[in-house]
This record gives sequence, C-alpha cells and structure tokens, in this order.
Amino acid sequence: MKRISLEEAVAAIPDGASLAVGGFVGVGTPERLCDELVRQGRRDLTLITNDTARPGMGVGKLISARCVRKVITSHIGLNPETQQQMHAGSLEVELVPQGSLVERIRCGGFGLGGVLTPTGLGTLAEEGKRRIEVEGKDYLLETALTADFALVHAMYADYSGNLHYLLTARNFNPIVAMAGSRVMATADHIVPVGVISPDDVMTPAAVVDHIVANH
Amino acid sequence: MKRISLEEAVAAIPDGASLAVGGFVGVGTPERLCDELVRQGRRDLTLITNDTARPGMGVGKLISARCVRKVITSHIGLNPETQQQMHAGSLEVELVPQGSLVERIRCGGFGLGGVLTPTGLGTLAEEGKRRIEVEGKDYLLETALTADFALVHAMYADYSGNLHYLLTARNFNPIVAMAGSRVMATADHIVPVGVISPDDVMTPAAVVDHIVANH
Amino acid sequence: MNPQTLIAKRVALELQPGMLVNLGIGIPTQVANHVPAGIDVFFQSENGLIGTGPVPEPGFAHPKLTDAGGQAVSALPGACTFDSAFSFGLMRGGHVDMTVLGGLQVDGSGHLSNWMIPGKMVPGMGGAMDLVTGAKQVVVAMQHTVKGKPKIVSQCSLPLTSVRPVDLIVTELAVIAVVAGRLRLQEVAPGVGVDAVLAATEAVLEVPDHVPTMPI
Amino acid sequence: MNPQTLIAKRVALELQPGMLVNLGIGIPTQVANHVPAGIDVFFQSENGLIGTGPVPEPGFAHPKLTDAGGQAVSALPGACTFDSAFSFGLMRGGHVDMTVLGGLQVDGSGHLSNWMIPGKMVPGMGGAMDLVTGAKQVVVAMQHTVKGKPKIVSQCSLPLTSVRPVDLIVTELAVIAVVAGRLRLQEVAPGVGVDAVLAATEAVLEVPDHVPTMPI
Repeated sequence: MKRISLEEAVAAIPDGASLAVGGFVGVGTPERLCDELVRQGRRDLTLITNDTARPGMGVGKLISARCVRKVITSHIGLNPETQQQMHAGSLEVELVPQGSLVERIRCGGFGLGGVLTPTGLGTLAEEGKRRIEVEGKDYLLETALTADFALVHAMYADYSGNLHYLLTARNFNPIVAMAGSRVMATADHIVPVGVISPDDVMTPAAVVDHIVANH
Repeated sequence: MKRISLEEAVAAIPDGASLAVGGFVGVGTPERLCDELVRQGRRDLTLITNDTARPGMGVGKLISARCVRKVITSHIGLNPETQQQMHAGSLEVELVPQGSLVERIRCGGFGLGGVLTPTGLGTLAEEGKRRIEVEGKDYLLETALTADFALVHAMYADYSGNLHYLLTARNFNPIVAMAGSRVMATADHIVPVGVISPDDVMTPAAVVDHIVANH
Repeated sequence: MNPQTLIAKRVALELQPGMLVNLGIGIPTQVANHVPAGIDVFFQSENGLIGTGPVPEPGFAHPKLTDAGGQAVSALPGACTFDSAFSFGLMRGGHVDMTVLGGLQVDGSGHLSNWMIPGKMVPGMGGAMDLVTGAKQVVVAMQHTVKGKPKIVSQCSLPLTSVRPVDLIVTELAVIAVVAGRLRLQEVAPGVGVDAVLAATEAVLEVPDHVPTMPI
Repeated sequence: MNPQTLIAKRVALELQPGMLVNLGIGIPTQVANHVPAGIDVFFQSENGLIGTGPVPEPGFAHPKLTDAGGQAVSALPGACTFDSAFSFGLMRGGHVDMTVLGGLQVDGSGHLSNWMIPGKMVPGMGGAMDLVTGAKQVVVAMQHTVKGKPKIVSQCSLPLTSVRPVDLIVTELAVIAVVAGRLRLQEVAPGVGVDAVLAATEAVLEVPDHVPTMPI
C-alpha cells in the first residue's frame, strides 16, 4: 500500500520507535508528520536528525511536545527547549559532528558498517569511539545508524513514490530515506508518474513505502 | 585557468600519472581525452575505472595503446586485451568489487579514510585487507583511493564548470570528479552559466579545474 | 520448451508486486520477458537505472541509456537514474528485493561461484559480490549441468562470490531451495523425475515425500 | 570603524579568485559583504548550496532556499545545490579552500575552541569540526577579548573543535598567523601598537622586527 492518509501513516508508528527525519533547521522537514505525531501523543521516540530546529518548528515540535526520549543530532543551539530537557535529564542528547552524522546514516542505508573520518579526533567527539590507523594516519570509526521509520518531505512526489527535493530543502532527506525500515514521504506537490524526469529523481520510488496524501 | 584546449589538457598529464576516469563500458567516458592521451603517447599510467570497456572504446583505447601499467577496476571481462596484457605480465590488474571500488574513490574525494563493507568477506577480494568487527558482525576495511587527475565527461558543462550527466552516463563520473587533485571535464554541450538549474548540477564548478574546449 | 526460456519463466513466478529486482546478464536478463500479468516490478540496472525497459526500436536508442553490458535499453515511465555509489547502496543496503544471477557452481551449502575460473577466465567480479552479499533474495538461474557435469556440487572448486548462501536455484530440471545451509528439492520440471535430478546433481539434496512439478 | 566590520574587511583580503569559501555565522557572514572588486569566489552554505547570494528583497525569498541558520538567502547565477553528505564531502575532502569561523578561544598552538562551554552552553558542534579538520585554510574571525579577558590563550580551557591548528586569526587588533605550531604577529590594526596587542593576548606571540599595519 503506497498511498496512505496522514492519520494512518502516523498510527503505524508506535511509541518507542526510532525515527530518522529529514530537514535542516526546519527547512525540508515533513511538518505534517511531526504535527500528527504530536496530535496522536506519541512518546519515547528516538530521533535521528541534523538539528532540533527551533521551538514550534520542524522536529522542534516533537521536542516541545515531549515525544522524544533520545535524539542523535549535530546541533541543538537554536532550540532552548532541547537544552532544558537535556539538563533536566528527561531527554538524552547524543551529539555527533554533522559530517559524521550524515555518513553514519548513509552507512545504515547503504549497507556499510561504518566509515573512517579524521573529524573529531582528539576531541570530545572521540569518546567511546575506536581509533583506526590507515597508512600512518589516525581516523575515528563512525558506525552505521538506521531507524525504524524514515520521514522525509519532498517538493514533488509522483504517484509511484519518486521524490524530488528543491534547493536547500534536500539536505538530509535523500540520505535519511535510505536508512529507514519503513519510509514515509510527504510532498508539496503530488504529481503523475513521468512529471519528474529520471535524472531529477533524488529518492527512487522503490525505496519509498508510503506517500502521505495531501488534504 | 578554467578553459583549456584538448592538447593543453593532456600535455599537463605526465607519464606515470594516476587517472581516475568516469564511464561504464564506455558510456560516459571522456573519449576525446582518451584519444589525445593515446595520440600524445602517454606511458605508465595508473588507471582507476569501473571497467576496461571494449577494445577501441572508452578507456579500452588506453589499454590497446599500452598507455597503462596498472589498472584498479571491477571488471575486465569485455576487453580481451586487458586479459592478454595481464597474463603477459605487462599490465597489473587490481580487481575490486564494484560497490567497494566506488566507495573507495568516494572516500578519497570525501576525505574519509575508508569504509567497512560486508562485500568480499571470505572471498579472494579479502586478500590483503583488514577485517573489522562492529557489533558482532565482520566487515572488510576498504581504504580510500585518490588520483592525480580525474577525467570526466558530462552532457552539459557551463562556462564556470558546473556539470550535468545524462541518464546512465552518470555512473562513476560525479564520484571520480571529487577524487582527483586536478579535475578535467569534457562535455557534449558547453552552455552559458545558468542553463543548468542548481538542482541539476551533479558536479559543482568549484571542484572542476578545467573544461576542455570543444572543436 | 527451450531450457533457458523454461528457467526464465520459472524465475519470473518468484516476482512479487513492487519488488526492486536486479537481473544479471545471460539467462537472468530473459526473466524480464516473462513477468506475470498484473505484477509490476522495478528492474534495476547496476550502471545506474531503475525502470529499465525493453530494447528500443531502431532509431529510438540513446547512447547514454544502456544496461550494465553497455547495450541500449529504454526506460519506463517513472524510471530514475543515479550514480554508481547510490546504485550499490541499493544493493548492499538490502533495498534490492531480488537478484537473479547466472552461476558457474553452487555448493551443498548454497554458496555461489560465478566470477572467475583461475588461469582461464578472469572477468572480474563486477557487481556480483555486492549483489549476492546485499540483496534480500538471491536466485541463481543456470543450466543444471555443463558438458554433462553437475554444476551443483558438494563444494565449490572455483572462487566464491560471497560467503552468504543463495536462496533459490532454478535450472531446466528443478527448483532447489537453500534452507538452513542445506539444499532441498522443491520442484521438478515438467516431465522430469526426481531420480533424473539427483543423477545430475553432485551435492546432497533433501527430497521431501512429495515433489510438485513447476507450475509453468 | 566598527570592530566587526574591520575584522570582516581584513578577512576578505585573504580571498583569491575561484576559491570555495565557507563562512560561519556571526562576524564570518559579514565577509561576503566586503569581497574585493574583481575577485570572484564561491560561497558554500553547509546545508547544501554553493553560490549563496545576498538576502533577497522582500517578496523574493523562497522558504526552500536558506543558509545554515535557516535564514532566506538568494542564489547567484551558476549556483548549485546538493545533499548534506556531499556538502560535508566538500569540506572533509579538502575542496573548501577557506573556512572562516568564529572562536571562543584559540591557544598558543593554534587550536580552536568554538562549540561549547561545559555546563553553560552546549549548542553542539554542527559542521564546525568537519570544517576545521578538512578545509584547506582555516581563518578565525573574532574579537580579541571578551569582557576584557584574552581569547587567545596559552591553552584552551574549553573543549577543542579539532586537533588541527587554524591558519590565521583576525581580530580588531591584529592578524596572527599560526606557523609550525606557534603564533606569529603578522599585522596590527590601524592605530594599534604591538604592545596593546601583547597586553590583550595571553598566548606567547612571536613578534618580528617590523609589524606592518593592516592594509585596509
């Protein structure tokens, strides 16, 4: 079942699920899925996302509504509520350098066990990670991340599920879309098959499980 | 100096250089650069490429003309000359699974030291490689590949060097373009800046050193 | 029926709606000609295409739209293209639901050898190792014997493609499933007896009491 | 001149034609307003854009074209967009010729701290660690002191952004180069004496016989 209503889509996501969500400071985030997760009162989610946006925007809505127990992210500086919940101990925050975070998600979606990066060596980001030497140079091993659900938002989705993201709303979306066991997409415009040229498809229909109906 | 003639471009490539070249069985290969390398009699090249195409086609021209001393590739089955030179000992062939080869080149271009892949475990492809365990699962460590020169071919190049590859002629090209110390591109069509929409640029001008002039 | 056609037709019965399927060269390519009515699947070409269509009519081919062998193909509505890193992410990441590959040998544990004959033929593994390691289901489509000698052997003498066993072997004589590291005879071809399959097979086959005939 | 403007103007003199440049938030963003005439550079936004242009006129912004802080920007002719994995490949892979970042502290070996104050401010490192580790040249653009206390210190008390030293520090008082793990005073701001720079700096500075004034 490719096409699904917003309510059905979110009903399929249980409390405690892990979600990888596209977007960058709320740009390119599937806002309607976030709104509906809040409306249905989902709890104890693990969130994998570039940043926690701002209060009341993008995945920031999930933070404000206390839907999230743990977030794996690179930046929380624009959302004081994330910091408050972290300091209060009700939200676990795992900070990962942005380039390492996106590679970890890519590894999860691409069947790789991890990548070696120089980023974070000798800093707090090294804590708990293995150091591996290749040809005399040290790297950190950053391991794969996957999620139960990937939630993405496209400019165009065709009926079959091909997705095109516009301008800087692409960001984490195509990477995240590969890393979820179940992939749900919302779109500004749902269009007939063939409207998106083959070279313009950024996430292939074959990896998208559900296109969420527009109103 | 962005724009360059074919002769000048190839004259800048010395004997013994390493070249990463786009293309898949000759589709999307910079044929004119290959022709000119042959014409200028370049020798002892190290070639990093998906396959060695067929005799007289794509990088197969470099093999036929004995320009190449070593090739790192995933498939030589369509080019009997590669096999002959390998058996005769005049050409060294390093075979790498295709998915690992493209990740190794990507690591080189993306500043990563390597990736962990399950591909090749327990096979001949494991020879000389490290096995690394992550959460109870074994992976091979495939390390980064870079080249002195990256040679790519696009459908469209704009005057500034932005590139768009068409359909299945994309293949290794955008990956290879990131992994060369000096990046040279040929194109079917050289067009004004702005003709390629920002979302359609597959290799940004900022990483392209030279656009080779058309006739 | 031509043995290759029979194999391709039987493999095609494994297709389920919505599957992302990668077909190797040779017999596997023919599977695309026998997709059952009403079953929509996505065919991937490892060179960077989902939605591979049939060979175009004369004059309608484009040199930048080919299969992994460099031969001109067409693309179906809804097709998409991508670079090689993404293409192999689809395979290795388990997004390819089924891959159909030719084989030189399959052993009694389901291991496949299909990429080289030492000292004789060294084409390179191309994408085969990634496909067998990463695809959700691996189907081998091959003739049961070569020059009268079994290709389903106790132990592969040729270099392995992957330590991950395949799931199904389809030949012109039989369908054999790999279950928990053993081979089980699942179907015989029309007019072929169990004894004939056993005689043409070196590896040990589990044979259930009743072996149905291929539904083709 | 406003100290921030002075810093941005001086940093802008480091730009060379054709460079790919990443500007952090704060003072670094202002560098884009002072690009010397005749110098064409590419500005990258880490959220997936090369060719970042000025803030659009009212009514001409698009919600899907923003900088890394989520603020609307425009795009110049020849701009291109890409996903976050590619964006960080550009940084980590050394394709970014220069990054200009703000700083909380820089130490006597050129190490930068700019992403957290333990127990007080934990914004997260975002892209800073990748930028400092991967860019060809790292320039820190910051005020020389904070509340009268030096920000250029013997040893960083705050968590490091990277073990890779920065290349250049530009403040409203001075330009300081990091050479072989030491800090060298390269220029003073107009009207500022060497003694004033030394007094505002905790780390040891090498001072050449002649220290020129910033050419701005």
